[in-house]
Amino acid sequence: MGRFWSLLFLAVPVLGVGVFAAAMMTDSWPLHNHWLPRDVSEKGYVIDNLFNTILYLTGVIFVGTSLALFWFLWKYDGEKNLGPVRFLHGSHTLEVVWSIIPAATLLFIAIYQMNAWADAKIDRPGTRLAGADGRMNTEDDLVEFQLPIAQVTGRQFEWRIRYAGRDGVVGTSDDVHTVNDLHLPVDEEVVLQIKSDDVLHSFFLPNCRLKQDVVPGMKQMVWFKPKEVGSFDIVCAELCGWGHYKMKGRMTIQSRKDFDQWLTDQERIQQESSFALSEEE
Amino acid sequence: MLKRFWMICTLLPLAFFAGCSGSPEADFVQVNSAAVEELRTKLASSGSGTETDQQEEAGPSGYATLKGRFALDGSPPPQIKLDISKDPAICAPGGKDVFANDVAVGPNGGLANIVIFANGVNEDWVHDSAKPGRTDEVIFDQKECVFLTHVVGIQTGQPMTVLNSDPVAHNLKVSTTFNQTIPEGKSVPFVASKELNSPEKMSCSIHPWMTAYLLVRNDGYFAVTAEDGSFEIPNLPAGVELEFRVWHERLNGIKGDLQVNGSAETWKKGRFEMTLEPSQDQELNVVLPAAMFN
Amino acid sequence: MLCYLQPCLTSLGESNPMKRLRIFWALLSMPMIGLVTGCGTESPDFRVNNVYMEKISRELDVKFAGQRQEDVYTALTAMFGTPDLPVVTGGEDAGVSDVLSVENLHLAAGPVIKDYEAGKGLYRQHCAHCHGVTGDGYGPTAKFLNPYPRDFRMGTFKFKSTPVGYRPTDDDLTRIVRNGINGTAMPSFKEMLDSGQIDAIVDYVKYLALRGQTERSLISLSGDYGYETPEETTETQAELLSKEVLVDEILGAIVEEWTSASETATEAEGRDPVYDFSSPEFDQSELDESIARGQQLYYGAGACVTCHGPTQLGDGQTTDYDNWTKDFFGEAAKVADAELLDAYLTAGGLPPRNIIPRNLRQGVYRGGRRPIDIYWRVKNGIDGTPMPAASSQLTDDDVWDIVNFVLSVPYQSLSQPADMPEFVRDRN
Amino acid sequence: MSSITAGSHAHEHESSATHASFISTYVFSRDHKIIGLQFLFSTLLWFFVGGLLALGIRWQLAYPWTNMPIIGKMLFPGEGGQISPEFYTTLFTMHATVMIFFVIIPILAGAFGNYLIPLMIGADDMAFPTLNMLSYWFMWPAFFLIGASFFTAPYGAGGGWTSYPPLSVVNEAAPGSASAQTLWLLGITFVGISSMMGSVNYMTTIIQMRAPGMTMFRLPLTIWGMFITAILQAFALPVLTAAGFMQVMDRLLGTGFFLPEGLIVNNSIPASGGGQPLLWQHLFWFYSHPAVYIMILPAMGMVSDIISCFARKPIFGYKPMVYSISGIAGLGFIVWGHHMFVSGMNPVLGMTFMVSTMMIALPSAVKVFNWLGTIWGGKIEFTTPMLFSLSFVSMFIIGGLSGIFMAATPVDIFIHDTYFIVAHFHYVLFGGTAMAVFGAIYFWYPKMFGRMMNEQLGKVHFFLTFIFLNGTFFTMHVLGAVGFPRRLADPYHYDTFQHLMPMNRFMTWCAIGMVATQVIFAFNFISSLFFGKPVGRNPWGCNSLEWSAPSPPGHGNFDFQPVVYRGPYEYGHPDATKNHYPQIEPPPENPTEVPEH
Repeated sequence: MGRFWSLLFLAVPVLGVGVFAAAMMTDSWPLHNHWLPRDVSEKGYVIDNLFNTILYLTGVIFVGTSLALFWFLWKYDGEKNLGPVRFLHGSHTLEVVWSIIPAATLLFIAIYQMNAWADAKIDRPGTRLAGADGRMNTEDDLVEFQLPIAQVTGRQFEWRIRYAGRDGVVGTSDDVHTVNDLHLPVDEEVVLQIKSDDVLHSFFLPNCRLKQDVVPGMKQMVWFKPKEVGSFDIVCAELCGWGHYKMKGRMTIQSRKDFDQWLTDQERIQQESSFALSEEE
Repeated sequence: MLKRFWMICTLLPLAFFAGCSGSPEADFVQVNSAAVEELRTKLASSGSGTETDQQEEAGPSGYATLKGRFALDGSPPPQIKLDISKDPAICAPGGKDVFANDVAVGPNGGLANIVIFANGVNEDWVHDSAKPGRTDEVIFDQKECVFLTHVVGIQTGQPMTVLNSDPVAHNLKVSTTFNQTIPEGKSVPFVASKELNSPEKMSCSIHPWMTAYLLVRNDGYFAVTAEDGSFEIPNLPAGVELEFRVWHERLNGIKGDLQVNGSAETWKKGRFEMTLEPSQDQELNVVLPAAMFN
Repeated sequence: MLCYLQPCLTSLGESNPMKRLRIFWALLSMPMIGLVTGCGTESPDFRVNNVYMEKISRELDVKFAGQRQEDVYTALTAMFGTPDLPVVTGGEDAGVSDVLSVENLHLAAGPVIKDYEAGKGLYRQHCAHCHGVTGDGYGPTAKFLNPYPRDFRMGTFKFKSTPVGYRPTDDDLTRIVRNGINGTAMPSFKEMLDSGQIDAIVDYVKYLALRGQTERSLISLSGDYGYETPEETTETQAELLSKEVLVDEILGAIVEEWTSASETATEAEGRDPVYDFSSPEFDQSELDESIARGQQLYYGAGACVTCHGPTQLGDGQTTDYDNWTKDFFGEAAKVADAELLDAYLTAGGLPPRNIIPRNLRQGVYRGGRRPIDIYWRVKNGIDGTPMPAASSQLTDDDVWDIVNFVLSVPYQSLSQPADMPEFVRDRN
Repeated sequence: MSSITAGSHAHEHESSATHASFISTYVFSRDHKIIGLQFLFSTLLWFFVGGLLALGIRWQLAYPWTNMPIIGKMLFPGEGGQISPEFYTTLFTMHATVMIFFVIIPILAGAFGNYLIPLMIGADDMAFPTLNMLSYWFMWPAFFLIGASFFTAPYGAGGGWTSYPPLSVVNEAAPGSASAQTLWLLGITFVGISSMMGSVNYMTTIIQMRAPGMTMFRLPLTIWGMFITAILQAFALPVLTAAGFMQVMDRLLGTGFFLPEGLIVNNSIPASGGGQPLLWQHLFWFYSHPAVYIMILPAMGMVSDIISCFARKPIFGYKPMVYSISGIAGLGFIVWGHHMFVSGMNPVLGMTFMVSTMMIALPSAVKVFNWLGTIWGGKIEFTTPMLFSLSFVSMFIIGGLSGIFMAATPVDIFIHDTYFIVAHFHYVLFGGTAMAVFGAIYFWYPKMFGRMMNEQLGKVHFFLTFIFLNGTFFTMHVLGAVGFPRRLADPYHYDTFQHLMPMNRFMTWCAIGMVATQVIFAFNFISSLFFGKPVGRNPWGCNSLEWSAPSPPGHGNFDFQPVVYRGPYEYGHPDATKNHYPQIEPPPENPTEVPEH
């Protein structure tokens, strides 16, 4: 039976790698499109690459250790291995080796990620202005942050979106309001202000590799640069109550021209004041 | 014994998942599917089967007037004091108490604001004077946050002007069909289009204690008792059986034991049947026991 | 638990295997019995309108039980079918095809098909857990939503283009399904359903409203009939369960209300001044004047202040109830009457809640934020609520002034104080 | 009882047992073994309940909004047995609560900790028997409170097991679970009190009551796991208890620790404000991250013992194993922030927590390598406990490695709150801990009841569980890579996830198979109580002290005074006459000396 059980444990890396490989070939049956969704953000590839880097690294370790496990089970099956056991309590050298190698790898992974993290969450887009001493590119440069194009407010259970309108400032009477319908211009750095009216939500754009919990009492900024035209999902990724599942929004990325047209249309619809046109989109 | 106790304790969650609790039967009615099928076939068939069966009823042999009086026997029930929660300066000037006045007892125990009407009178039998299409205007006024007419009866299509003689705005809400603001000192027109089988409540959302009732009828065979309890319905078709309905605000349909023209009678569901003699006034004097209002 | 058996077993000794076997089977059979007696599922049924029956039985002093109740629901089932198989029997005669399409009903009704893509059972997938399978606003989620989900059975809808007392148009219902209702739990289905599916849902909602209205008519009509003796019962059944009464009288009248809905929609002329920032004619001073006039009307002839409060916070008249509550409790809403309330709750009504006038400073407009939406709210009032229509003394221009004022309130300095520090923490 | 035959100690007991009532002996018993078994049976029953809850979740994910078999009709009669979204949130909240607080934590510390600690260190009972008894009976209020929370009309607690405010604090936010949430919090507090009592007891017992010659470095790794766990609990639990009370106060007294100003929830405005939702997350994870290790360290210890025993070979690197357990525990206190990378916490902190989190993978790696080192060159006996332990190693590799994805902050942006993390913690908790617990039950069953469990059935149970476990959870990684979020009652109305339904159906059927397989285990467990092969003291040929006691051990455990001469893993020792070398067996050359280590 020892042989059988060893093969069962061999099946783990074989099938595991198989499943991942099949999933990564995005058009293979039955795992069609069971992999990272289409990336439409300019910096999305960074996260994808990191994901893949870690996947390959851990994949090697996974396959290595699993194969070792299989091989030891196969070889040292009590029914077959008739010699005496190797009576030993460990090896100091080995312990040191297999402590230092993973430690170094892990530290490398950690430090390797720092920039990507900073780009995604810390360095908000803006223009650098001369600092107090009047010179550019010094420590005390002032940054004029890019204003958000829209404010996205999570509430139970919808995303209320509010475009800055003509004056470029969110919160004035010329704002354009939509529900669950976020349109953005392509190839431009987009900054969104996100906030919550009631409980925690999470603003998740799978196709932009962007996720940020929306915390009541906080206004946060998220930013990315869409690079493809199309229509994509906005998902809520933090439990926000019974209707959590239905917080579906739609993000439409379009050319600047289309976007402006859309925004003007929205503004016009919002000003609708005669009955004849009420059947409009 | 103890063993069983622990068994029960630990098996309870299991029983929950495996067992089955009865569904609340009251929310659902089991219907006989054969009866449903039969009825469905009947409804789906073209033409109306019942129409041909109907026999032509004999028409009225003339017209008569029903008149009489509603009175209370005993001491009137205590009045309900209203809670004047808004605009007290206008609605209760001087801080006076305002009463609901839903049981208005006049001289000699006369009961006001009782509605009596003939129900389901064949359209062909209606006397010309009672036909729909009355154009004389009814004025419905309100002052000091009280509807001056407590029960108003109109015919469909008959114009009613809702006046507001108060220095505050009111709105008139007629059940589910009408709801409009009446600015201070202004008036709005109201026309009812749908016949009602019992008076509907009218109210003001701004001053929620204000109530009045509206009866809308196609024909003119209705009356609201005056302060002394008297009423008169002229030109009723005689010689045919008519169903009358009697309504009072606190009682809804007037039902129970009472005295009609001196003899004891029992009304059910606020209605009674009567056949009038042609060209002859019919007296209807009703005495309601005070106990009815408690 | 079993550990207590261990010593018992030991005390039984090895010599008594039969006894041990018996205990073992007893233990094993217990969960098995539980599993076997567990029951399967069955398809849902329409819920009975107990609240309305309670109301009518109080008014007419009759009991809704036995044959009377069964006849009502036999008629109703014959006319409208079941949640899995909706029909409108006799619909052709009543002209129901002008109101809804039966094919659409089959798309929206029934159980959720396991193949998700098939897109059947739309109502039960998207609507039923709030509005209930019956459309009675009593789905499993209903009781803790504020406001409660709409009960379609009265045929009354709040946000529509028609005046109080009239049915909504198709466009009104479609708009609500598409855009949702801001400030409530009603979500927007614009992104979830295509227009054909939304049409199907709208038709199904109308079907449920027709059914609910018919149910109410049947209940109140059957209250007039006698069921005391067998002869009376036969007579009643012949009369009540006839095509003339069911189709011509009841259904016909209800269908007529719906077919005429689109003609009753309130038309509105374009607003003056046009509140369009992009337009070259746009004149801020004109708008400001209009807002000022609207403010006058708010406090004066419009009488808005009485409910929405002197500061537009919606704190004027907060003790009233909506029509769905008043339907049972009457216009004065005697909710405080403990006996009445008890009967209402026992019959399955949702605990009554006060209806609160809108806080205009939040900028949350349930029926839509377009000026035309606000216009309809002001001009027509809101059906089912205490919100009255503007007095017919006010001109259309007056109404537009009020609309302009209402739209400007959230941006007044009282709503958005400029010099007050924001309470929120701004990251970056 | 009757199996105790030798020693005056046992005789004393017998005479007293005739007077002791059934209640004091078997219900409010202060004997650590009875308490351990009480924990074991309670947790196994809850394990079954938790599994059924999971099936409810899986059913909705495979066949959303269709009629739910068996229980659907009684829950939602009017809706034709269609699951409602509130019930779905209650289901996953309760699944996690039951599994974590009623199964994993108490079965490790409560059941095995209680049963094994005195036996393995050679003590006759715990240091504080009454406290020990109370630690079990304080679970019952928790059982009732959580049960009540589940059955509270109309819906049970629905804030997720993490109970994040404001959702869990503002009644209007999850209105179905108004009082249920308070009951839930109180229930968790009772679990905390119970664990606290246990942990104080375990620490004292392990430090004070070891048999002569049982030095700290001769303790079996199971005991090390329990010891470190007890320390973790003692330090982390007060934080959760305090935070729980803060939330209860927020709910009942309106203190507003966790509520910011200006919320409008379900059209009502909470009275309090001025708090911060993130505070709860910090406090909660300050406990719950160490709790993750509370849920795995004892399992690691037990697995080490079982592997060494059935590889017939000493554990590879005993001391590194001990240091790595301690290392995991120490680092466990400074990594809680990795649950909060996208929570709105200052992103700069994310970098710090990323480094510390990465570092925690290191001791875990050391442990895996040591287990591999242990089986290398052994003579492996493929018994059921061994198979379960090997699967622990195999599954822990997957669970551990997938953790690195989450630790990497930029990658976590994408996979946070997706099925990737669901896969990760199910690999650790089910593939890891639960499999280890199965192994431990098969392993110590003969000690507990004096009978063997059926090996053939055990192997069938293992095989099917292993297949279905991987079928259910491995595919979750792939779903996570698509971004498939957790806790969604109906994810398929998103275009991105719509095509994932067949995969979910596959997983659901695997999950149903997995739960069904446990019937084999239950049958085996119960029938072996009656018909299992009776065994002697040491059926597996193991070294540690508990195998020297009678099976089952009587009150007072040992019928002799154990004296320890060596570590617990001296299998295949060249000096020994057999292939194992029990800790109590004196060395042949100098039988009386107690050697110092």
